[in-house]
Amino acid sequence: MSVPSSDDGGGTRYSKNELMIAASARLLAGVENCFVGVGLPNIVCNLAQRTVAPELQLVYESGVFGARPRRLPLSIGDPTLATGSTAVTSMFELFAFYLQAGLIDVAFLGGAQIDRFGNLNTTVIGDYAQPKVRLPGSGGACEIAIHARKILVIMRQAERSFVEKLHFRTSPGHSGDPAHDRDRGWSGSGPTNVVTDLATYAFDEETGEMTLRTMHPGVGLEDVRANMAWEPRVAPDLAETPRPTADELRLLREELDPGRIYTK
Amino acid sequence: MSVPSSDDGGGTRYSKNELMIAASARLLAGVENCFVGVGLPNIVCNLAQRTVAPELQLVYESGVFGARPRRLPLSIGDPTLATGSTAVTSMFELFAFYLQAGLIDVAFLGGAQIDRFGNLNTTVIGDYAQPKVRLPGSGGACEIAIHARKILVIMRQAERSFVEKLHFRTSPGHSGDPAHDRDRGWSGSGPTNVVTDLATYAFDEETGEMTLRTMHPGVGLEDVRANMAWEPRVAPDLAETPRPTADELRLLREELDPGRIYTK
Amino acid sequence: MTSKVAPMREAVADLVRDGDTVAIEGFTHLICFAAGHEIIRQRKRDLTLARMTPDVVYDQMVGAGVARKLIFSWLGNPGVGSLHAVRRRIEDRDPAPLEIEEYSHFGMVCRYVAGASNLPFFPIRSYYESDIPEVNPKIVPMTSPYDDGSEVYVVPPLKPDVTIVHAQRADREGNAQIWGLLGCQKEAAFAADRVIVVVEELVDGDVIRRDPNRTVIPGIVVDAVVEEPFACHPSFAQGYYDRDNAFYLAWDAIARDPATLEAWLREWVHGLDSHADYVEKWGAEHWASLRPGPALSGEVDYGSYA
Amino acid sequence: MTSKVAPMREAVADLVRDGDTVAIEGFTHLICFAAGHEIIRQRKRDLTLARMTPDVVYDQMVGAGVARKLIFSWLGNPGVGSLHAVRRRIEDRDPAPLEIEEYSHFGMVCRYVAGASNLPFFPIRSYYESDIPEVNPKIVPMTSPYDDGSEVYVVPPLKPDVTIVHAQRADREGNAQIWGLLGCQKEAAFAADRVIVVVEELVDGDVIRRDPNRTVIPGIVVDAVVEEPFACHPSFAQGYYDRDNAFYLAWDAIARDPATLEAWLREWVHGLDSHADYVEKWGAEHWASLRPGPALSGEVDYGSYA
Repeated sequence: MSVPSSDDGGGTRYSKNELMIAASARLLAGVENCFVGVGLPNIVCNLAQRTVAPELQLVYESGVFGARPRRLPLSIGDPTLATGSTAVTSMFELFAFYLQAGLIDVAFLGGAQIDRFGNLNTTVIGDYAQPKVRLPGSGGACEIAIHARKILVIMRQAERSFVEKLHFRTSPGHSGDPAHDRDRGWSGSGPTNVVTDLATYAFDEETGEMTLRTMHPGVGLEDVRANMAWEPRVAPDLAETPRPTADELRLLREELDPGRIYTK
Repeated sequence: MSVPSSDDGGGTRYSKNELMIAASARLLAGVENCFVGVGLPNIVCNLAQRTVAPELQLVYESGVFGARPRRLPLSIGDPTLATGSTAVTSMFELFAFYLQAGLIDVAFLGGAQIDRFGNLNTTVIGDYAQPKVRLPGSGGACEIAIHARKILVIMRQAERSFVEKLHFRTSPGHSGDPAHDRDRGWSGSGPTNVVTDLATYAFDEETGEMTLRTMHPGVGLEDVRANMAWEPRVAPDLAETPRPTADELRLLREELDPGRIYTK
Repeated sequence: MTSKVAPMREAVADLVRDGDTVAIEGFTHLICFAAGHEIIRQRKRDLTLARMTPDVVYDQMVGAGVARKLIFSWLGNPGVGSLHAVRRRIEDRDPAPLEIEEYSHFGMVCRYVAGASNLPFFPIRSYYESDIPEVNPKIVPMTSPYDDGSEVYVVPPLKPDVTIVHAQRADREGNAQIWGLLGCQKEAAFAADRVIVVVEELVDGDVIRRDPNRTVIPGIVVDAVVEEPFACHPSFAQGYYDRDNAFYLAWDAIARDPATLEAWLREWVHGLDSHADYVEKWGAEHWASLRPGPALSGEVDYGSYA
Repeated sequence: MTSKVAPMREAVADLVRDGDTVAIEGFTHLICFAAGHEIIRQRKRDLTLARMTPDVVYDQMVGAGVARKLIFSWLGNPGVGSLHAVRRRIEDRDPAPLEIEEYSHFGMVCRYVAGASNLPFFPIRSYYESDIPEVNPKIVPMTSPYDDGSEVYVVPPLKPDVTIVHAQRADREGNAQIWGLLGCQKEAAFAADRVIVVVEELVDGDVIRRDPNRTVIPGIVVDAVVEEPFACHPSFAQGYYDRDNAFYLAWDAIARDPATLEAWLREWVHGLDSHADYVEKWGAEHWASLRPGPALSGEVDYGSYA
């Protein structure tokens, strides 16, 4: 994700990615285990382990529990994830006994399209039978969305990705009918937060609708609105996204991503 | 099983157990793998490995494939079965991927009662709800009877165990309707042979009925009849059960069961 | 990560409750008799005991009066014969009836798999033309929705309130490693609400992390870790001690007579404070006689990717 | 037991047939590129390629024209982006349409489990309120017969004609051991009619028997064992070599243009006789750069019970 550097006005420069990572990591406060993806989610979890969630266990759908990667994994199946982990298991067991059984606290998802209820499309742009763009498909996302107790979404925000109607619903979010959602009997409670390059959102308890909670420093409501296809619900206590702290920035730059692969 | 010693008339003494073991082992000629039980079946398989089935792999429902026991296992979960085996797997995998998948060539079963079609009772004598004798139940027998390609039954023969009607059908045999049996679509073809302390039986292809094939030396048709509850079908080429050879006896006594636990 | 290490007394007192469904699993191998004894010692009541093979340990527990029901697939003293205390209660309702619910081995395993997987049912090709479904209405037929229209049976999930498993080793967080026969311990542990892992040896987390493929039960599902050497006796722990076949044979005679059984429980369970006392009472020579020779696995290289 | 050892050329010629459903499995880890290359080299046709994650290996095979259909759950170049040859065929039918049948990861895994277990269907709690079942009629809803009446979806068994898996080591009978990520190789192998196991090292049967719990695929289901070091490149073999990320990145550019892709296939597949030539062409320095440091597992003791 390539975003320009920003200035917090107080002299400490940070990139938008660093802000997104710090904002996401704080959402993991106290969490015990997390289904990690590659890229930003991986850095987010590593930062959270060193700050707000010291007991956080990293779980990978590739079958690794309690990973202690000695380098930044470049895929969810990186060999550094297996070496030194607590348990490596078959994917059947990982999906059946951990995920479907409801043992996973938090998972990260993203997608090419999201709607106001947090439903995600990672399958196609255009028509399924003759797509304009063929995307990767579900992978584990469909069942992750159903079973992980909380879903955090990290995505760049744009009108073509924050859409009124998905071209394909790969992974279910909220239905727009909270009574229905409660009766589904899923172990997951669906998406709880969305972090973009502009803002952070939560989901309204009454309606299941994405609700603007904080805007990043320098971002205005008009920027947010211009980059989504619907008129967003806004939290009454709309605030500014807290800047990354000096400690967070040090951890990111010196320990977690010295090559600045994800934080630049 | 305590049976008296016999004399083959030619000077070599052998026990009935030795005869049963030798007769059973010959039924394994060319077999590649076998689900082994404790006791006689274990010795039978070991003898077959050294005589008619050198490629025979021993499989145990406890999850062991390719066992090479260094002592006579006293249960199907003996630690000597795991050490030095080819594979040890969970019982789910053993039953699902090996047995249910149809990979098991031969299995041994026995029971408190058998009927003329090879159905077996290992559950109760008397009424299920208030049994006269509570037996162990199925264990793996019910699915073994369905999936192992061939079932060999080793039992002592008596009127109370070779019955007209089982008190409980734990494991299915033939139905008495070969067309029905062919249509069941099971990977197993049901019981193929029965070896008792008096005789050996096969099952008639036309009717699925147990058919007397050989009687042990010194046993007459009246002995066989007196020890079963129905009038047995008799093969036109009824013969005498071959005696154990000197080589078989040597293997049993010197290598396989020097303590004469099973062969006495 | 906070340590889950606890003494057996405390683990059983905290995690096993009257009326619970309890599974002490282990197929011949790694059957945690010490936990069964502690449950007897604490006079737990009205337990439903689940196990593929109610072994001598459940005969002891049933004989001691802790259970009102058995869920099982094979009821016997393996390689020896009957479980007499269990049989008395089933055949003669002596001293009280014992409810039973029975499956085949694969049915029991699949019940645990369904429980571990949060599945409402699990399909199995078994029970065809058997009387078992007639005496157990929880085993029901189902037709495949696909073209072949195959008939299967399904079994319901089994989710014990407590599963107790023994492992050769675990770290203080409960990450447990087992080698040799694996039985259905993993599935029974994942299926349970609470899990007690008893081990021959508590080890440093790094021992576990050196061979993560060997981990059978992860700490995430474990509530208490108890270090209790020889806790499986007369069952065995691969590489640590052999099965005590003489005891399995002796139990046959002990359990035949309620008075002898009662005396045995008084002497070997109620009369002792803990499994450590049991180990001491058998004596060092006994344990030495059960010790196997070495048979090392060899090492593999996971590679360091830094 | 007769040896099943064969050269790759012979194994592929004998066991992979035009029109087959072929699964080269391995989740990121142990993807047998060398087998894919040999299939390309032998110009197999009309294959249905099954894989959870059609990786660069399937992009190469699809680009080379061996496939008419993909069965999958995630279609991409992991950590990099798209599979361009696959996308051209799906989006532009260039040079021909490619049939697809898609699941989620868990759905694919359960299809293999059903295939391996001879089950007519496998239940899964997924696909709720997703459009996936709408575009894949093989994913069908089913209601639990028990009181809770839970709704699940079921998927049908997947039984490849041929499954090809890579393992760190196997003996000559095909008993294969894997450590590190296990993916769904075991299930895919048991589900298949024919199985090719490719290994870094052929070892004596005693090496396998020293640690039987490490055996993932037993020889009983294996038809051919091929010893082919570095056969997973650019994928990796835990403890033997690292993933060649540079190649995954490079593939993105290669596959974007059909002509470049064609030239790559000419140079690196058709232009070479075997994987040994491919290994030589990369050069010893390349392989040395991918070699990890050591991280040994430690040993466990199975005990000798004689």
